[in-house]
Amino acid sequence: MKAPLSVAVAIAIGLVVLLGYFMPFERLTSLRIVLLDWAVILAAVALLVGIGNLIYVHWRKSVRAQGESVHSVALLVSLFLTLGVVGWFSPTHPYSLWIFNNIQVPIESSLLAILAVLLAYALVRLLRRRMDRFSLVFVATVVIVLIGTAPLLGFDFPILGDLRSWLAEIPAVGGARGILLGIALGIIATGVRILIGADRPYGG
Amino acid sequence: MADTRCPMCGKVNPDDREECQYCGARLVPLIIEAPPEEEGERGSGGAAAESAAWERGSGGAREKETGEAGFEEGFSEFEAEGDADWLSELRGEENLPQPPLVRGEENPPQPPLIRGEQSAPQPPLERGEQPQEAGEELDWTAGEGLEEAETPDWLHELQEESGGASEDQAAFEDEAGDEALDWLEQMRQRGEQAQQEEIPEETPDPAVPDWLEQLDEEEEDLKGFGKPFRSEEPDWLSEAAGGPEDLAVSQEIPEWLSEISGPTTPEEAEPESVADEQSVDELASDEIVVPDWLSELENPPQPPLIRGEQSAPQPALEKGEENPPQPPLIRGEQSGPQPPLTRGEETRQPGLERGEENPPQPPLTRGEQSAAEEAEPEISRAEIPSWLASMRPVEDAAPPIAPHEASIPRVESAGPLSGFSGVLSPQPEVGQVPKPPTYSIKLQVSENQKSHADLLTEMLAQEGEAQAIPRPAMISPQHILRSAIALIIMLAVLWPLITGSQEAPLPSFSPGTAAVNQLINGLPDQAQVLLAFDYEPALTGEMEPAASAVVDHLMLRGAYLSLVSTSPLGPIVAERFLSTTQAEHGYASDSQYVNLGFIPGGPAGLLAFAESPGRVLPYTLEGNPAWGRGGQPALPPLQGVTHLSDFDLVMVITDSPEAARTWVEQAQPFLEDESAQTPLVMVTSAQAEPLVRPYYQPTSGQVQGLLSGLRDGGAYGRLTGSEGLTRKYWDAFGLGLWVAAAVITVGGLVNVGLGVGRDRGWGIRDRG
Amino acid sequence: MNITDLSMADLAGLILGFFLTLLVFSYIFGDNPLFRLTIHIFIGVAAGYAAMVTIYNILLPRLVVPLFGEDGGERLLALVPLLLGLLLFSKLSSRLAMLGNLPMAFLVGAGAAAAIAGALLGTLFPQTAASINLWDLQAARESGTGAGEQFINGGLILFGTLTTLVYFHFGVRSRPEQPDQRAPWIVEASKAGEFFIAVTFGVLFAGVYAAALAALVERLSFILDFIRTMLMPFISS
Amino acid sequence: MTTSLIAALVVLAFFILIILFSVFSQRLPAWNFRAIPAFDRLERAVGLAVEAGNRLHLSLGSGDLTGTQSAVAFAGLSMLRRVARATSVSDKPPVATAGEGALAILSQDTLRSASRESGVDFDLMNGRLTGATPFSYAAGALSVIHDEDVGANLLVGSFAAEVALINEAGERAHSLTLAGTDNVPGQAVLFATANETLIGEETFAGGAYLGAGPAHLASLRVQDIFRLGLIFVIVAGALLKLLGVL
Repeated sequence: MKAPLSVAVAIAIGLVVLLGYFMPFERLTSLRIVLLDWAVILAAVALLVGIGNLIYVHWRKSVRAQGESVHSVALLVSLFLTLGVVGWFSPTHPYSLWIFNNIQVPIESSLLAILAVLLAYALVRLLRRRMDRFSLVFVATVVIVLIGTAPLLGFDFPILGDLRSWLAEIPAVGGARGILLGIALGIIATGVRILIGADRPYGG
Repeated sequence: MADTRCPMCGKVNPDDREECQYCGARLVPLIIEAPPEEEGERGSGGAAAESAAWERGSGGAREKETGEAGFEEGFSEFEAEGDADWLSELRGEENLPQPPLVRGEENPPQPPLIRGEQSAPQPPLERGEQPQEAGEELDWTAGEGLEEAETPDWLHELQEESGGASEDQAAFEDEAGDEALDWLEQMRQRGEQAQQEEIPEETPDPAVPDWLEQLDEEEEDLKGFGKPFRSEEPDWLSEAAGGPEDLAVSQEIPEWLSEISGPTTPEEAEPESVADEQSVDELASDEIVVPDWLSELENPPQPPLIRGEQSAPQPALEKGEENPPQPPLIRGEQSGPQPPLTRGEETRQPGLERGEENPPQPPLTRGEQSAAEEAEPEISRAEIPSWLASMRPVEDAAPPIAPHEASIPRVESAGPLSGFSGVLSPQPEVGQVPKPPTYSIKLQVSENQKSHADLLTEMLAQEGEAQAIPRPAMISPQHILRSAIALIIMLAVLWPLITGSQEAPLPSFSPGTAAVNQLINGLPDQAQVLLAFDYEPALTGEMEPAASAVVDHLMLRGAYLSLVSTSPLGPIVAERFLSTTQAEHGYASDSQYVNLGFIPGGPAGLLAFAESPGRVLPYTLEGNPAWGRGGQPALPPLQGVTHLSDFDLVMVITDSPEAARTWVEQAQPFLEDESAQTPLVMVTSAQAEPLVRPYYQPTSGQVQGLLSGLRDGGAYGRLTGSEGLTRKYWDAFGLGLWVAAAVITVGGLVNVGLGVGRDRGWGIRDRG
Repeated sequence: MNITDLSMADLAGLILGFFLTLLVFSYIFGDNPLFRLTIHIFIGVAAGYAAMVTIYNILLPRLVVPLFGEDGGERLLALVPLLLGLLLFSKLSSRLAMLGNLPMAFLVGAGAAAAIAGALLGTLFPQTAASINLWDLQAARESGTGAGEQFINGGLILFGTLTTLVYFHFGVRSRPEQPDQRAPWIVEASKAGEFFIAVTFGVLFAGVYAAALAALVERLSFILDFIRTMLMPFISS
Repeated sequence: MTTSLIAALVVLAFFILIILFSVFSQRLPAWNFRAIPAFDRLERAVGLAVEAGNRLHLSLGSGDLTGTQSAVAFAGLSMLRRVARATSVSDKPPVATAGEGALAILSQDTLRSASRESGVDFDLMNGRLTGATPFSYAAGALSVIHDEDVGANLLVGSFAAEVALINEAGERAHSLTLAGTDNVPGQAVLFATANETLIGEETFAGGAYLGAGPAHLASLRVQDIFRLGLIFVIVAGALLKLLGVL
């Protein structure tokens, strides 16, 4: 087993935190809280490291004289500008909010907005790509719920509204619950695999 | 096989004839049995596996499981040394000039026999095939290789095929048995050793496209796989054209193969369309076909070259059946140079031996006579040595040496052995070798090698650079369809916005909406409300109209707001929300509302916050101590708050069911206090509703009020008379939804109409 | 909104937002350099903002403040994450990366445990309980929903949940000489489960679509407003 | 109290069963698992990428490592490990993208150890953080797909609607997209946009289906056992509730 130390650490920390959840001992609980606190800090540091990696990647791309190097330069510039402004003033300072409101929000919500087209396009092609009852039920449901959500200008169709909410409140809830329970089982199994050292994503 | 079709005039001859009785073209290429034999080897090995695989393919569900198992252990095998070896070997070889040649010549024959015949009518098949071959390439996927077979139409095609295949195979293996000669034995053994090396070498498909593109109507069908091939194929062809016959070969094989296979397997019902298509192909490439076909007849090694490479048995055995029984021995001899082809690096030694014994062979029958004669002048032209040599650069010099040693026995002139002939010379042979004959292999070889080397380097170099998105995409049907959909939907949305129409009635309030309204109305003055902004900036378009009416109501009631979030940008979203949608209230930071920033650590973090808010988020986003510190009082919105249950209301505004669930599961339990119960209400995006609603069900009751999406936002606005944003968007939203639904329905139906029986790249599948 | 009563910054913001929106929309009609430029700017801004919020919101209060705070115990406690955090930075170099394995192991261990606990306490138990409570006709009566209605709806939801669960069953019967196959009852149940999954996906997809369409409406009305604002002076004059 | 006790027992049972099944995997009667088309596709995609010399792109989503979403990312990482080993001979190693710092680091570690095993140098460029927020991450992954000659995309992680952008990019770059996530709306979007979708729990089965070792197979068995148990509990509980016993 490579890197026995890291494996030991992973397992030990995991087990302590897990026990901290289930064992009603004050000590364990507070220990769990401290450990999770550290984990949160580490995750935050990891984000910075990740951004370091982002910078590194785009630095290398931008020095490489190619078409997309311009993009990488733009990325680096905007990144450092934002770091500077938001860092110098606070995240909620008007200048920071100006960047947020006039660059980030427009782009991000536009990205979501084009999904309104791309998703419709995907559904149109879905039936050709995958013609089976699953897809048929899927598309039919989508259409019903869509038209049941809002009135067509002057004309309102209450029946559609009721059908929509029935779909959303009965069968959808049933299915979603089944999916969530299954996922929960998957999550537990995956976590356990890590805590017995079978999976070692941390370079082990 | 009752009779043979002339590949020249296409007329049918009795199969005992060697020449076409109509056009006199030679019907029976002087085939060396070796390749078929060696095919036979594989027929019993790899090919058997393949046909088995086909049956699996046709077996529907069954082979899935077996394949599964096969895959399971296959994968572990893959890790085992041996396999890692061949893969790395495969890689290693790519540094030598062979692979391009090998691959290139290998593949053209291989596709046609499976696909040229069957798949011509419907493209899906060959697309289906490609992954399979790639699959075989790594042997851990071999088990799964033919999963493709799921598409029904190609399924039963395959059943026919595999039926035919297996019996052909049997027939063929007998034949192979007859001519088990000692040197063949060796080859067979080598063949067996070579198996593993061969499989990877056969699969690469740089050349697939040139036939594939004949068959393919729309290249976008190729999907991802198309790309690499399309990009590699042209330059491989052009490069390989160093020897024109290379090009010829790779083009002409599909013709004569299908030529022969067409008639020779009468039991399989060939669709007319296929026949036509083939004949068309013929006509098209006639002038190419004829010369090559001839030259192929004239110089023995070439057919082997082609057949030697074939990975699947049929063509080989169809050929085999055609061949009139000719003394295999000589043919075997002449085929000497051939087997190395398939043999990867083992080429060396066998090549040498045969090289030595080959030429001296006295021609025995007329057949070989002619072959020998023809071969002489041929060689210089057809560059057989060139490919041969290019296969094994090392022994370029060998062939020249051998003949001289054999034909001019040295007579010892001095010493005790004087007068004796054929005595081994003390000095190295090399010294005495006369200058190689005019058709110096060496020269051609080096050229050819060079061309192939260049080819390889080019190909490798190309793999390095990223490939541009294919231009055609810009004008592809998808592109048109996408743009059309975009225009329709955008116009539908723009129209009401431009006309400022407000016809659509705002939705009547739902129980959830009413509940929220009552709760807010019931709040004490200057209530302390915890407001969680848990949505991405992208969702502002939906969440702001959905939540503005509610938050507006809260502010009208003069509530103190404490803003938190569980996503990093949540606090900023919150600031934006207050400064844009609620600007008129002019809430002041820290006095009327406090932005506590975001709670990191997912569920655990939220749990900690629920347990002790002040410990987890001690400061405001600006870094001021929010809960008071050292005598300094807490900020107004938080005065007297120590537990979550001290808030008068907790409202979660979120787009993510995850976040909503986390709040319900982690925080809700802390809202119940012996004194009172703090209500938890949610404003969710439409996408989260189905997953959040269960918590609002009477039987659950963990969430006391629920608003979801623009719809309920509008309903709430209608209740409080602050319709604002929702009213502005409502008509456009409604019309957009209806038009989108219409587009989806119509487009879907049309696509179904067009798409029936056609596999759009990623395949029809039943998840049952 | 009138162009005259806009501050310079607002105006610049509007113009910027307008063009960025158009550039993103251009992706619908095909990938293009300007779109790429836009999203790269976006990535940069988002990363910068996230980094800063993280620093302001986590690192400062939880790491830096305790380190320089007066409480000795806190200082000591803060040293551990500080050390681990510094080790984490070794991941930026290919040679020293090994050093960072320890903090990553810590993170993974804690994360795995948190995931297990979250799945159990956050999903498995509550959802199971909710499914069981579906037939709590007592509560239904109290809350005004008819018992019969509750029985039927609850039964439907229950059926959906169970069949969906069955659908995910992985095991198949394997007998020698015979193709593996799922037990007949599993096959039947998973067909029903399939239906429920499809409906669920349909509803959720429609929800996502509604969200996207709302964003589209908001963007387009933004564009319209912008154009109107810009044209206002010319119209009025 | 009782809840946490039951929870502890359930977890304990999970541990014990998984350990038992993975230790005695040899002696136990062979269990086969139903075919999941997406994994068949994946195997071929891997083979083809090695063959055609274009890259595999594995994306781990933007799940928070300290939250529940970490698990699906871990599942993605074990698939990444398999894929990386399978393609170690390819001229182009797979590229992994993530939307969360820790995940990006983990993807690097995974690729690093995979390339160490196959004696290839690891390049930091192959494990990237493409964006710090979900949408910016998706935008970054989108340009990776467009620019880096990606032949197949394997998306296993926590995604919401933004994943549609990644799939659209895959579609336009004519590359295969296989995806699975723990986020249910994300799954709905994936079903409509990806070439192959892993539904719900299937996403966590990747390791087992790619032969990542006995522990993964064992966990599938245990999941099946617990699933049946869960069904029993729900049915029994609901009936008891109906009878007013509970």
